[in-house]
Amino acid sequence: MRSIFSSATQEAERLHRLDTYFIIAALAVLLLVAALTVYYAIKYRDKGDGVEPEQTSSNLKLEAAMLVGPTLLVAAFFFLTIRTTQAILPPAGRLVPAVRIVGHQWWWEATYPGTNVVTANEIHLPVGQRLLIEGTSADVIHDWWLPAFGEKMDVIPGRLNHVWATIRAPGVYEGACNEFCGQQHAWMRIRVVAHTPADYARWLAAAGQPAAPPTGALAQAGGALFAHYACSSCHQIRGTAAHGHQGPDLTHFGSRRTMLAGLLENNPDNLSRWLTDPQAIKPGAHMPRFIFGRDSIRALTAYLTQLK
Amino acid sequence: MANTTVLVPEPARPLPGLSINSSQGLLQWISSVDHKQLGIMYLWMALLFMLVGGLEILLVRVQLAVPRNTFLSPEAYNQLFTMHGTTMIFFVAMPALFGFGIYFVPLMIGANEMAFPRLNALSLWLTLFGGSLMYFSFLAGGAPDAGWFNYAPLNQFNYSSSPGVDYYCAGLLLAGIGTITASINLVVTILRYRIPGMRFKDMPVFVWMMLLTACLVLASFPALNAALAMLLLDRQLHAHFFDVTGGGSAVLWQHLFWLFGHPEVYVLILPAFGIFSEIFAVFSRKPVFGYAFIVGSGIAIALLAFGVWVHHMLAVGLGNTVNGFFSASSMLIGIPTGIKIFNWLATMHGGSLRFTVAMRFAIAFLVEFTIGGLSGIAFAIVPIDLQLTDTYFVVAHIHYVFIGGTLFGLFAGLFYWFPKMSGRLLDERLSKWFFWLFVVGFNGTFLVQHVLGTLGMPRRVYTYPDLPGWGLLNMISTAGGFLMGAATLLLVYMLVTAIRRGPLAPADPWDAYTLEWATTSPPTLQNFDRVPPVRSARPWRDHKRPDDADHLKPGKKKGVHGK
Amino acid sequence: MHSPPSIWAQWHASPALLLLVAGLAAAYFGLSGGRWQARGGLYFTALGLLALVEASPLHYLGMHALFSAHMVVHIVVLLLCGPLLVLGLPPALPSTVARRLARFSGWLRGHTWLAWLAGVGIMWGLHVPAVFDASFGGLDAAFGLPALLPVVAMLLAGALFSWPLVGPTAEAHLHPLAGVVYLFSACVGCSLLGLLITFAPADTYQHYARAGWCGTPSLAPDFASNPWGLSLADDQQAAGLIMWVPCCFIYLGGCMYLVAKYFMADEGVAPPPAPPLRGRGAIRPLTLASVRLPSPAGEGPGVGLH
Amino acid sequence: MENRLLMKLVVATETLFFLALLLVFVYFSLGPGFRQQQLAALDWRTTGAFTLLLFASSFTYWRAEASYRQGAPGRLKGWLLATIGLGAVFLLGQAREFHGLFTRHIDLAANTFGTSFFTLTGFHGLHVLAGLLILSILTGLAFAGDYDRPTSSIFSAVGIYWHFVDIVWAVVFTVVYVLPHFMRV
Repeated sequence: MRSIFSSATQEAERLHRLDTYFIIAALAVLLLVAALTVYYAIKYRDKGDGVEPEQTSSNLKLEAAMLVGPTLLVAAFFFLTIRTTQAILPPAGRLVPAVRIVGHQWWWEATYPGTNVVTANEIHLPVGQRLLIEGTSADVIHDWWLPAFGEKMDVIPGRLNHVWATIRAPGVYEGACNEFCGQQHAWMRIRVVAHTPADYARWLAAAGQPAAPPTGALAQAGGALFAHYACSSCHQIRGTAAHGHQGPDLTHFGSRRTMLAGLLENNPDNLSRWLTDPQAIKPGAHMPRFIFGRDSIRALTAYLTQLK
Repeated sequence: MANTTVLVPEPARPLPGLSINSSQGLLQWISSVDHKQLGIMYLWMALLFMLVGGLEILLVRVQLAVPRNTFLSPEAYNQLFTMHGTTMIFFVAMPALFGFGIYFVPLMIGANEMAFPRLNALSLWLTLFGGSLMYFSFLAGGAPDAGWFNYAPLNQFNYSSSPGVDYYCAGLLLAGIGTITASINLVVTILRYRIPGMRFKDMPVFVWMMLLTACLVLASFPALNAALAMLLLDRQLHAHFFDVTGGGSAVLWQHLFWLFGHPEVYVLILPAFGIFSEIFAVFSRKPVFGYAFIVGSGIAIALLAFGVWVHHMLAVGLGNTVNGFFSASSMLIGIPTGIKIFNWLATMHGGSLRFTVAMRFAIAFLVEFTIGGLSGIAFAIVPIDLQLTDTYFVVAHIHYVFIGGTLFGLFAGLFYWFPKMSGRLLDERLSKWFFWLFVVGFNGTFLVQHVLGTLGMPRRVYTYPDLPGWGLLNMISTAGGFLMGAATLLLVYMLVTAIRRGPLAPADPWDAYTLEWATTSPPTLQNFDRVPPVRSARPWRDHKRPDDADHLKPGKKKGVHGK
Repeated sequence: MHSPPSIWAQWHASPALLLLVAGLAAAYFGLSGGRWQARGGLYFTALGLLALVEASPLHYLGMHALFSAHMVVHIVVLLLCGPLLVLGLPPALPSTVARRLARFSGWLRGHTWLAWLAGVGIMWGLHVPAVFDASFGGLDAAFGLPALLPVVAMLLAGALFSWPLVGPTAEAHLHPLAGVVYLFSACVGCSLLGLLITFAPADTYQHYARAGWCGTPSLAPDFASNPWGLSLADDQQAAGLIMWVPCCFIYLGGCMYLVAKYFMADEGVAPPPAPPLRGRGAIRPLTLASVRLPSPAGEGPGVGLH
Repeated sequence: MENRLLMKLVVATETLFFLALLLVFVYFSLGPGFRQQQLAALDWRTTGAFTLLLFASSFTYWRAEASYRQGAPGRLKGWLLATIGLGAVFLLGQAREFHGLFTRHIDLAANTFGTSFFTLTGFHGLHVLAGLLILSILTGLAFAGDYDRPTSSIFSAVGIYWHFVDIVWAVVFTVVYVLPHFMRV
């Protein structure tokens, strides 16, 4: 099970230490209270002798201890809070981020400053570097969080937030939108694919390429349909005339493992079901239901699947 | 009565409603301005809304029982969880706490009525009408679906175009005004209507906590009302307060909402603290330990409540400077809370504990609330908050606070005061069943949610992918929820049968300490004829044990608690 | 070029400040009849604090570079020094002085809002951007007298503000619980100002915007490095937050002091004046049975959970 | 005494309500272009004149209260009517100002200035209106002879409210109409 304790970044590792201190302290306090409660409940139960116990009502020394104990504990954690925050979330200054995230209802857009790469939901990052991840939103407030990466960030329209991540090992990390953002809040999941720097450079170069022209009659027909229908007014496929910005960039759609922000596996079946009736698959999604014929859907599916 | 007694002033003119013959049945209740009847109506209203809100969340739990469930549509799910949160906070917890307050504050301070009986009735009906208006939205095109916190810009017309959010605003505005008037009424009553001789430091802790709660309401609800008014203007007249594209600010809503919302947490918990303080004392057969510290920490909590709201917004990105300061103030609030917990433990220490159901809830509260309090500290630690906020860990935390604290307090108060209010006794055996069912169900539901949070399950999702462990933990949680539901039904059954044919209750069944037990069960329309003189915080005990009265203790002059 | 001097060497006591401290010390012994009296420690702690924050590098930093440091100075002078001076006043005063003070206390008790306004108003007044920037105008003028004006104003305001709570005439004190409300409302007043400063644009206070680390320092803070790496915006935010949060802790501390005082007060057996009886009602004895809601047959008397 | 305490509590909670609105106004006023719109849209002289009328109504109310205490029902009615008149003229002035702005297409939906300006001043206007209603009821009762003897605390309680409405306006007027002339930005 991947949890906040399976740290994948140095920042999360640092946080993990703080988590551990906190859990120990909290359990100690809980144990103290619970033990005293149970012990008193047993020891001081009514003996049925009708004798009223001694009517003690205060003890200043004891009260002072009650005041000082928690204060010391709190002070210690305040110190740890400040130290850890400074370590894991220093201000970004004017640094150019490694990746810029834009939350949409209900998918993630990622752009890579300095390149023309645009992708959605599956975000590729290199390991071993301290990455600045910047976030904002195109509509309502979303929240970017991968449990294994440590801290989260709200992405808010009109504001720019940031987090840092120094990923330690290649792999696939999952996360999700954590701020309630409407109907499909549940299906706004994040997949981060971490590569070695060399792999990452290769991926970046490939992702910067325009879409490969379709091969085969069916896919070519799909490409024509895509351009002809309203698809192109919302979606971008670099290298073609489709330059919409409402929906996810589909230039390399076929290379993604999942579709619809983690809702379904990306395969031709799911894709054609989605194109047939989007509102049945992901109710509320901003993709309208177009009345395509069966053939058109086959053609569009073939075209999009080819966009590796 | 043996001692000199104090005469209780009586209203010169009979109040409207009271002269109505009871053969008029319901009309007598509707027209009533008697604080006891109004208090009971608040409680019935809370129970009704609790059944509704509980049903809503059971539907939600069914939907979440298994991964990728399709029992509810996302639309329905969002409406249900929004209504659940709003209902439970504004129309269950607050009316119930105010119901106890309005019923027992006058009794505990030896008064015959609230300061403004008609205003008292108006408060109740405003609250009830607000709640009904919000529920009317189900018929008017869709309930609110943006969460009880209703964040901008999701609450804007572009993103939530059903009229639900408008009904949310209107309903909460009405209920909010009702709460404000009730609070004003309570403050005036407590400040001016105490029986002559009762000083502030002789007031029962519950009265203190209601006073603080009322002050908190007066200081925090204006922020909510302003925010709701602005939101209505945004939605109805196209203003731009929270509309980012029109120059407004999404974060502004959060500031206003949490400026209200955090004090609201203490509005919900302080009266419960008051109830527990009474119960720990009476069923330990001791005065509450550290009266001054319990009251003082209550005042500290009430004041600090206004300086910590930004900890709900640590992930918003206000900067490390802002977050650091609010981390400090939020952690501070743990100190007075800790003082209270340890003082209750010290009350039990050396006592003679009677395990009535009220006391059982109080003891269970000590542990459950500590869990909720400690997980709350986690959210004051900025980096941990940045991990856990908006996950199921928060859901677990708030329910340990609101159920383990507030609701247990309400149940404890109900079992403690039921004989006084109804003149009947509840079935002891069934009550214990209820206690165990509810406590087990509660922990079953929410303990596992801590784990779900650390596994990364976001809150407010209508479904989730089939990740390892998620399905099982959610299923446990749902089962626990149904256990709580069953317990609640048992409670309703117990209440109804006890009111119909429960054994008659004596005036003072628990050998208690405060003035509400100095009158009949149930109290007569005019609460008191005469009450014993108040010379300490336990006047009724002083009266019953004149030789061992608190004010006679060596070294303890009147009102001096502790040396 | 010379190497930048350390901040920690920037101790500057203006003659006016020394005069003020000396004058206040003399005033104490004048009032106390030359004797050291109870709580004198508080009075001189206040003087020490005043001298410390006004002459130390903190003050220098506040004047030349950091708004947040300046804010700390303000808060110490207003909320600590002022009240401590009042608390530390000698308890045994010459009878004429005592009478005058008692008369003043009595008058102020009737105009508590004036004291409140002094405490809150000075905060708001000094932080109106125009006033704030002007307060740096005569920094180098003779004897540092103009620079001391705001300090004296804050001391006076702080003393006046705390007078109804801890002034020398105990009979004229606010009820401790009313005092809590007094402090809380003042806290709201200061918090709002702190909130505004926190979220105001970074160039609201021209003095720091001009003299900041980025621009040409007009007032020659020639230590070249910013010790904490604070940006102008962060500095202003910190200043606002200091007024918002720690400042509230001081008010809260005051509240807790009052509450403790209230609970620990040993009032003897005589209760204080009873709260007034209800206006609507007349007191007369009644029997329990005289007023009772008619109840349905078979039910117990009174208002039950029907 | 309860009435006065009740009204003080109402005023306390209303103060916080207006503070919230005022803070939002000030927050938006820090935004770009706000001050220019403010200076262009608002005429402090005309509104200032109406402001004086509102302040005058506080004076007339104070006289009404004094007349009541002295047991002079005739003068009480006169001063009450004067108060209502002054308050009503103030409201008419506000209506005139709003109308003028509407004709220039400055309304709630125009921009953040319109949004926060109309909300702040509008809520104040509503409070004046509520005050006028209360005063009308009192005047009606006074004419019906209910207040011939000075035994009620009602006038002093309502007075707290009416003066509060005035003080709020003093603050609003300063922040909205006067301060922008003294700000640099």
